[in-house]
Amino acid sequence: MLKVRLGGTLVNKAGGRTEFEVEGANIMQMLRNLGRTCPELEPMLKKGVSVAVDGQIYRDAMLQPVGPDSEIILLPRMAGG
Amino acid sequence: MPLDANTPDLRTEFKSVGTRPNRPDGVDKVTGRARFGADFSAPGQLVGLVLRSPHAHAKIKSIDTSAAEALPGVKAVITYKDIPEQAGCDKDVLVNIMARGTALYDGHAVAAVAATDAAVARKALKLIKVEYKVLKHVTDVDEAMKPGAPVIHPGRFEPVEFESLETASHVKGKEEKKTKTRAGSNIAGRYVFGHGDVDKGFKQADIIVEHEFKTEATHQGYIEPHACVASVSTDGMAELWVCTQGPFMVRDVCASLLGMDVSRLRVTPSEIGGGFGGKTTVFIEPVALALSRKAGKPVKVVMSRSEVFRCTGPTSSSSMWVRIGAKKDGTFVAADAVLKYQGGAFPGSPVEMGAMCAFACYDLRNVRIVGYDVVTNRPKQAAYRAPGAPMSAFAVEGVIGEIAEKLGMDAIDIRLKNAAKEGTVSSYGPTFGPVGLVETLEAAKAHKNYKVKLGKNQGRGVASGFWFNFAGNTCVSINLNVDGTLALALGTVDIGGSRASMCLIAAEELGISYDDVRAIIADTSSLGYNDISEGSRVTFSSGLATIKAVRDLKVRMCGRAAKIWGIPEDAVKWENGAAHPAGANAGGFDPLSIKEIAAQASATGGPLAGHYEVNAEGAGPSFATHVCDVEVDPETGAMKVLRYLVVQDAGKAIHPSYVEGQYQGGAVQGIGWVLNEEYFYGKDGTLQNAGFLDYRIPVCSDVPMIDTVIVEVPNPGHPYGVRGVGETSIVPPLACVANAVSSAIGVRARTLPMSPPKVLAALEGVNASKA
Amino acid sequence: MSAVHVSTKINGDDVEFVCRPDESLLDVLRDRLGMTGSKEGCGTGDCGACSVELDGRLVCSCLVMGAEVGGHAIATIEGMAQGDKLHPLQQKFLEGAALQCGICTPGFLIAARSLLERNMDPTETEVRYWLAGNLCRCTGYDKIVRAVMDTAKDMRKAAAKSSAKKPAAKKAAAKKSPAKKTAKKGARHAA
Amino acid sequence: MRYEAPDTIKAAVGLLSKAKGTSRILAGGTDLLVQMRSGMLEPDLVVNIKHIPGMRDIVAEKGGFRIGAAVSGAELEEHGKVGQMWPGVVEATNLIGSTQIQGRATMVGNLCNASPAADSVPAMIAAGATARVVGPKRTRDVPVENIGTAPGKTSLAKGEFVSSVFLPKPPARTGSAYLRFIPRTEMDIAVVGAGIVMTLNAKGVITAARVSLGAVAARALLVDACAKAIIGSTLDEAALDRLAAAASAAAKPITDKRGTVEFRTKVAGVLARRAAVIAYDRARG
Repeated sequence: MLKVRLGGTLVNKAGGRTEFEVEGANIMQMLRNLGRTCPELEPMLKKGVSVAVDGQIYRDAMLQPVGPDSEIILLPRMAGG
Repeated sequence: MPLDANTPDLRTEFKSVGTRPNRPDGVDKVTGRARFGADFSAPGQLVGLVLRSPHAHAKIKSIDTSAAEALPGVKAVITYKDIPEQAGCDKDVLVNIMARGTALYDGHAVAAVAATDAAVARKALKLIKVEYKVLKHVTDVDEAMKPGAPVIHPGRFEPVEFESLETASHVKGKEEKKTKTRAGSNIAGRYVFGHGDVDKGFKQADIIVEHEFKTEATHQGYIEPHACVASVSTDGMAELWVCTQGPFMVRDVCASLLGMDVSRLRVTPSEIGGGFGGKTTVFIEPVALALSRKAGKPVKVVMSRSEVFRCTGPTSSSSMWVRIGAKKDGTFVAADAVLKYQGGAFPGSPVEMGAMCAFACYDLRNVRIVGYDVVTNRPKQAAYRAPGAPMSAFAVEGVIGEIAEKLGMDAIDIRLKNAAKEGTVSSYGPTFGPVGLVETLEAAKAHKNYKVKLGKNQGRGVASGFWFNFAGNTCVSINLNVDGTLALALGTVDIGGSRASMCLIAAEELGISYDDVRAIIADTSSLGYNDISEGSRVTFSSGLATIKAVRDLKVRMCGRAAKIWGIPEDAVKWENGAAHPAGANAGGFDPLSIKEIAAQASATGGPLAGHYEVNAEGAGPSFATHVCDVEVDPETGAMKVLRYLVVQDAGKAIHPSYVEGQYQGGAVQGIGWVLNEEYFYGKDGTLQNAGFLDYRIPVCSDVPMIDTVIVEVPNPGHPYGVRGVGETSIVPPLACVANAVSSAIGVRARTLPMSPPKVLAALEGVNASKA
Repeated sequence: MSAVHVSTKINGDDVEFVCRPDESLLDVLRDRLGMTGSKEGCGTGDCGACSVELDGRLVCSCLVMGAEVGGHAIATIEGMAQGDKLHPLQQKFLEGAALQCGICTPGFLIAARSLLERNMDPTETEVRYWLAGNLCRCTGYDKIVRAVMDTAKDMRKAAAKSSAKKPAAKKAAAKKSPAKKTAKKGARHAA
Repeated sequence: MRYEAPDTIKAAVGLLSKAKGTSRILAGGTDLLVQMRSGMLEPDLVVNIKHIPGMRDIVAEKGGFRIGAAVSGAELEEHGKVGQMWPGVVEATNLIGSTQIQGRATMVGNLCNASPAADSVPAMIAAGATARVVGPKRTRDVPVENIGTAPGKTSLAKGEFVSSVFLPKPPARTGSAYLRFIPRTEMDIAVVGAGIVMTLNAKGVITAARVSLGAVAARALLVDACAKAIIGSTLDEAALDRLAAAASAAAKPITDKRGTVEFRTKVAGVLARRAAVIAYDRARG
């Protein structure tokens, strides 16, 4: 089981829930399962989110491995100037 | 172990990296030969001009283009009808490039013409008859959130409850009082970040400081106006020459807006005359393509300076509330903030990033940030250097400055006491790896500027800042020429000397001379997709991809050497620009230099090249600390910046001169933001200062030399330890100068810009209260 | 609109062109003569990217009519390097990383040359006020000001050497009219 | 649009008198080209006066100086002698715009553009300068304060233009100064401007003074109350306070993108006071 924390808008979309437990070996599987567990999140996840794994922010690397001990936090999609 | 592109090689010793050679594009730029956006021309090109709304908010009842079309020399006139909505395109971008039914801000494009010359085109614009029904408008973020405010997008956004800054009651310990907006809202989103229990935290505080802050919108202010030349052939094949931070983005967005196959549109980026985030989207590009498609001729569109100000992205204006609680010893126990950013006529203000950056510099157990994205009748905001971060830092660092004053603590000490470091759970969630905030604070404290004695009406300010830094899609190719020199093809537009840095990196990897590598920025048909040059990502991402591409080439060159020597590939290693037998038992061959391998390439299997394609991740965050001394004229409110110091973590500076340049440039943009830059709207909602005369960016005589210290805390996510450096430098200045003014004359500016009239008014307020 | 026929000198060469009276010298240089080294940042004389010399006088070419330059001499960035030899300012801007995006660079170089022609020993304040009409958004001006002052230093050294031979150079070095002005302007604001 | 470059005043006046629609004089062009560029103005005729003899000359006259309509700020500064006689006027003119603008902009153009914020105008008014107006009927000399009537409007009749400005010979022990406030250090339009000329007797008592304020009304003001406030004094603190109060009282500014009513009112007094101190020191020599 992976522990996934939500940040920003995602929290309101998930009806105030900030933590989920889902299966998955990488970011893609994790997001797919999260979408199933919490359909309200689907549109946001489709639009794209950033995922912080152990402090490192990933915007696209869907195949990035994650494990039960990983710190996983979903953040809004980010861009710079 | 067989050598491959992914051979781990965390370098700490460098030959080329860290030196300061001349940039490869330099001579063209000092001789006027470099070709920027407006310097391109296509044979037989027409001149394209855009008609723009003179109203802040108006229904477009009708557009009559017949008279313009009839004018001799006019080859095409277009309105939104000529750019029909395509499935899957970005509707907001579509509406922003050409109004569809409603003009949403002063300067919103309504129609466009292409004619044989500028005089005819200007005349044609005057002949287009547009019938407007002027609607109520709103340009202020707080006004736009109030019940009864004119709604910019009726029915689009759910009304949401929001904390009213007038009461900010939810954090003032009183019962939760919230204002409900009426049906139909300009609030496009509400975002919450943080952790811990803020209300509990404040109970432990010995001192609590809270204030409201406002900042006005500022423009990126690049000196080169947007420009492009579009050429669409009758067979649908299209070329676009354009100044942009993201040619691949321009290609994909234009293709989707105009319903073209991406393969049919080739975008060639010109040299770019500044961007700072403002050239990360499209404005005139799809319009020029649509004009060219209709006219059947190439069309050149160049914005005027007033168009740049009226209709390209400034950043958000903001209205903020920040509250921080601390112990007597300066330890922060709780922090809370409400941020309201207006992003112009469309959703997407950088309030989320502002919220995530607000407290990122500090180790906080209890922190909460609520952010609102608000729409108004202003141009669609575009990214501006560390989007969203400077405003929230202005508020937070200002409050911290006041706490330090009240506790009688040194401004750097209080930050050191609370500074985020490796292992700190950041205010936006993730736990930090190795970061350099503490190092910047210590270097600032040790710097001579921090010890200078100050005179009458002079003061010193300190502020720190944070930016994430990004990476992203990057493709690089490197080709070995017959003489052993190298051609390096990059897909990230060079906005500040990155070609020089990439050549240094390639030379470093190969162990050859910088002068043997030549870098170019490729067009969109020559390389795989590259993300925009944004988010301080270029030196990190293209640098990473260049390292990997060169390592790929090294593998192939070692392979050739192995063939020539008749030994296995893994018995060959690369050193100092030549292939060597790896160890004695590999055989006693003389090394084969890169030049020798190049000379034999054709005879030993053909040309040699290396390439690498990646969606890079792992850009390390960067922190900065600024120190500024100012002198204020108490009779006029005029302010002079006497000294300015930037200390920032670069991870590893590839070309130190251009790293310093980023520090200095960002700092002076921030100084402009705090002193004089602002979007000044009239009662009618039209922009009153759409020019460099009254939109006052700093001039040469406004600023002192900008001292810099490059701190290097290596980023574990990069083989050389590189972190992005482009954006963090604009985060601290707003608060840094404001804190300096406060220490000079005891006036705290909480509304930007702190132009002389505001400073003088505040001063008289203080004197009055004294009297 | 009746077009005007103009004969002038640009960078020492005779040039003829026809333009509409509403065209600026900058329009003519860029669109009629293909000399795109002078840049248009504002078109209103506020950014200096279009700086040229008109009869040895620093001006914004966007504020000069194309029609009025007949019989005058114009110097643009295209004429700054002598053959393959860069002007000392161009060389120093390159070495000192005094440019980032480079759009303002031609204007700064023309303006800086015009300063050093009048004052080979400018103070930092004099350099900053002389160049206040040239906007740069990338560099924060630091490396630009340093490059100009370093060039002046080199030119003084060179002048001192050659002055041993011809005293004329000394005079040039002594000439300081704009220095007074820029200093005064500094004083104005301080006042 | 027609472009003409006559080589006599007569020819220029003829063109302007006959012209239909709007016609404009091209001297420095630093206002004209900006107005044309922005579409504010589409003249049917532009008359370049720089080919007319005398327009680019500074000539000594009756102990003072006559400055041609096409003399640029830079030329005026480099002349030197004018600056020694009227430092306030030359410094004010040199404050207009950047080095590039100084290479073109003229004092007469600054006067005839009739902006209430024009830097050289309060200085010229304080100096008692007169403008020579040439026209189809006659040539007349007009006090410069009577040229501008409102923003962008002048008292010039059709066919007339200003061919030169005359700065008279100042009495002994006369000093002049001009100060302005701008948000930046350069490149801005004056938010407030103050020009002062004063004459002292041998004891250092002010016997005559002219004080003019810019950017605080629809046109540059000549403020007698300010002069009265310091005449008869040795510019002691009390006199300076009276001067500042009179200047602030005379200011009738507006609030706009460049400044507020409160700011302009206060700073008018501050600058009048500071300019007076400089002028007084210069008068004492």
